[in-house]
Amino acid sequence: MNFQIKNFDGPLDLLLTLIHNAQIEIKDIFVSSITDQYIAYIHSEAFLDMEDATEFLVMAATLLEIKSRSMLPKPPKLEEGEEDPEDALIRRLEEYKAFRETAGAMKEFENAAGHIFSKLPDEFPLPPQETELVGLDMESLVSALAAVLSRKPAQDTKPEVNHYKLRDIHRDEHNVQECMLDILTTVKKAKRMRFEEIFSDAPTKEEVVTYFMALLELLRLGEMHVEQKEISGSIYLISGRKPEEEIPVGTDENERLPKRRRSRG
Amino acid sequence: MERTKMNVSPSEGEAEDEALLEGNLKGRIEAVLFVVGEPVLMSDLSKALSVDPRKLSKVLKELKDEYDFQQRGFSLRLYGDHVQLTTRELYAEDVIHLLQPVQKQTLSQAMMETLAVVAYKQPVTKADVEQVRGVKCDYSVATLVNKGLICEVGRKETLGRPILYGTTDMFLQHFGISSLDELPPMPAQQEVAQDDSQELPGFSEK
Amino acid sequence: MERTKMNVSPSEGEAEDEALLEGNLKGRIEAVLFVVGEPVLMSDLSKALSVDPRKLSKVLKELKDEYDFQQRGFSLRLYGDHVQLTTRELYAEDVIHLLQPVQKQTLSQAMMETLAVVAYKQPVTKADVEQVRGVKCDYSVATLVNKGLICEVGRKETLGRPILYGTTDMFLQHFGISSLDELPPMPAQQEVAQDDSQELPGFSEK
Repeated sequence: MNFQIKNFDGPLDLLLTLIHNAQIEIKDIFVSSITDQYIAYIHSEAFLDMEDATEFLVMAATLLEIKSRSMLPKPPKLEEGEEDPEDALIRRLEEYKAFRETAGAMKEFENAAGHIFSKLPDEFPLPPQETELVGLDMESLVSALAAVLSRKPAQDTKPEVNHYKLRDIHRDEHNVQECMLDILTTVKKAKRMRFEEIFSDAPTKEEVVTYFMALLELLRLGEMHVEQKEISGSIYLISGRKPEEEIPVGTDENERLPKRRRSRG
Repeated sequence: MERTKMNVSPSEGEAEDEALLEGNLKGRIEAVLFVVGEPVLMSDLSKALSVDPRKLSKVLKELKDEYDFQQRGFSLRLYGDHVQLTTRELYAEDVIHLLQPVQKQTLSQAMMETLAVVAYKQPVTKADVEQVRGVKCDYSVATLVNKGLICEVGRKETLGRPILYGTTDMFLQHFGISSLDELPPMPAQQEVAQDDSQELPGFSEK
Repeated sequence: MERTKMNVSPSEGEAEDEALLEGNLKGRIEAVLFVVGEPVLMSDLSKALSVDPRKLSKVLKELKDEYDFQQRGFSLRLYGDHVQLTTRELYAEDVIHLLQPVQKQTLSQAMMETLAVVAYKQPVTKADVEQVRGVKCDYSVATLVNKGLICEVGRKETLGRPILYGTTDMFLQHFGISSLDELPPMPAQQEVAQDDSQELPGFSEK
């Protein structure tokens, strides 16, 4: 029989195999020809890569050391706590053998488990992600308010003015989007309303301009139409398209749709 | 118990196995349909299990009724010549809960501040909140509306008729109070604005 | 604790649903495990079903015994903290016969030895494994980590703080066992204890 070192998972594996083939006990390794066989195999091998070789060579050195010790009439004294190299090797072989056998037993479990089948996860349509608010408590609410209020004086450029009075003075913050929504909701609710009613009682120039632009946009989108019975008469805003107004077919309408979506988004 | 297979030696006698497998026809059907997942042609199943088609059909019906009667998590669907093992619809909610657990969220400091201002000064406009907080609040107001903690309660009859916001019942629920009266008192505004040494609101009373 | 959400608004209908779902806990478990297919963390399942973990564990055990006793096609496998619905080994032949399902990859001798050392001596460092096996184990350790059969469980408080490895629930799944206790016993080896006072895991603790 000729072994390839490549086939052995390290020197312990090789030694155990030699022991097994010689049908001897591990503890009898040094009264047998196992070490000679081991070294012979190492020699016979045109060596593999260095890393693998090292492990086998270290073991060979150990074996030779043990052998040379046994040939001396008086073995050199061991340091305190140092294990006899022969005992150490036997112990390692015993331990490795135990694990190798266990690995074999685990293989049986693995094979048995191979007869257990599972199924692939189902495709399952999921609704939109739900979120739940947690950690709301009065203390954090109150301390948040305290934080706001305590920060305020530092930011107030005119501390002599009570800033709570400032809230009635609005910045110019109309924008066409919001105005459109405002008009649309109001007109939809009222079905029909006078043009002037979309403005507040004392509109600023900015408000008028913005609301007018919003109105034009709504008319363009066909969200409402206007009605004027006579020249200089009252202009009414009416929700929806003009009944007789035919929806233009083709390019015109196609062009409108995306715009409408964009304007809402 | 797990290791039943170890007790069954397959070489023991095929006739015996055969009888055993016959007896366990339901189990065999379950195992096969479970792994397949998809609808299986009844004739294929009958061949694979070496069972007479009529017998198979009868057993499938029994199995289906058994699942239905016991409201098992499984359900046997018969589609013409096909049969499929699926889940019972009744339990879809549970599946959703596992695959898509409800996300827990907390409010950021910015959100909490906006919420506090709305809670104590309601009804307020976004501009009011911005005035108090000193920063733009579009995002936090929109988010709080989305989460149902605040909502539109009317329009302010001023320029542009801005939306007035107030807190919702869900707000009360989340903070564990039954009405807004139970909010801890807020210190007088002027004092806070001018006097930094003012105590934190709500801590003087409780 | 998990049920806070339910405590908030227990409308009558919901309470009724709740009772119904409680009663059908087995069905609910079946449905969820069926859809997911893969091992599910017990704690996730308990959250998804809003069921107390101890109760869940008890019902899972009942369900498992029920399947085993009736030799259903299903089998409930507990792998540590995971639970999975699978087929029964008894019917493996039918499944293989009809489907030729992809067989799980098996491990090489080297991998198996490394895994055995990790399993029985965990937590261990790579050096510990190499000490036992007498060869470099970089590759097999890396592969086992990759396969999810072992994982880092900590660092050894020695020079270089080397990684300590232990087995995972997927390890249990790979071997079809529900806990380390079910591993075959190690052959007796008195000498081992000499430099290694560590007890073998799974035999003393659980």
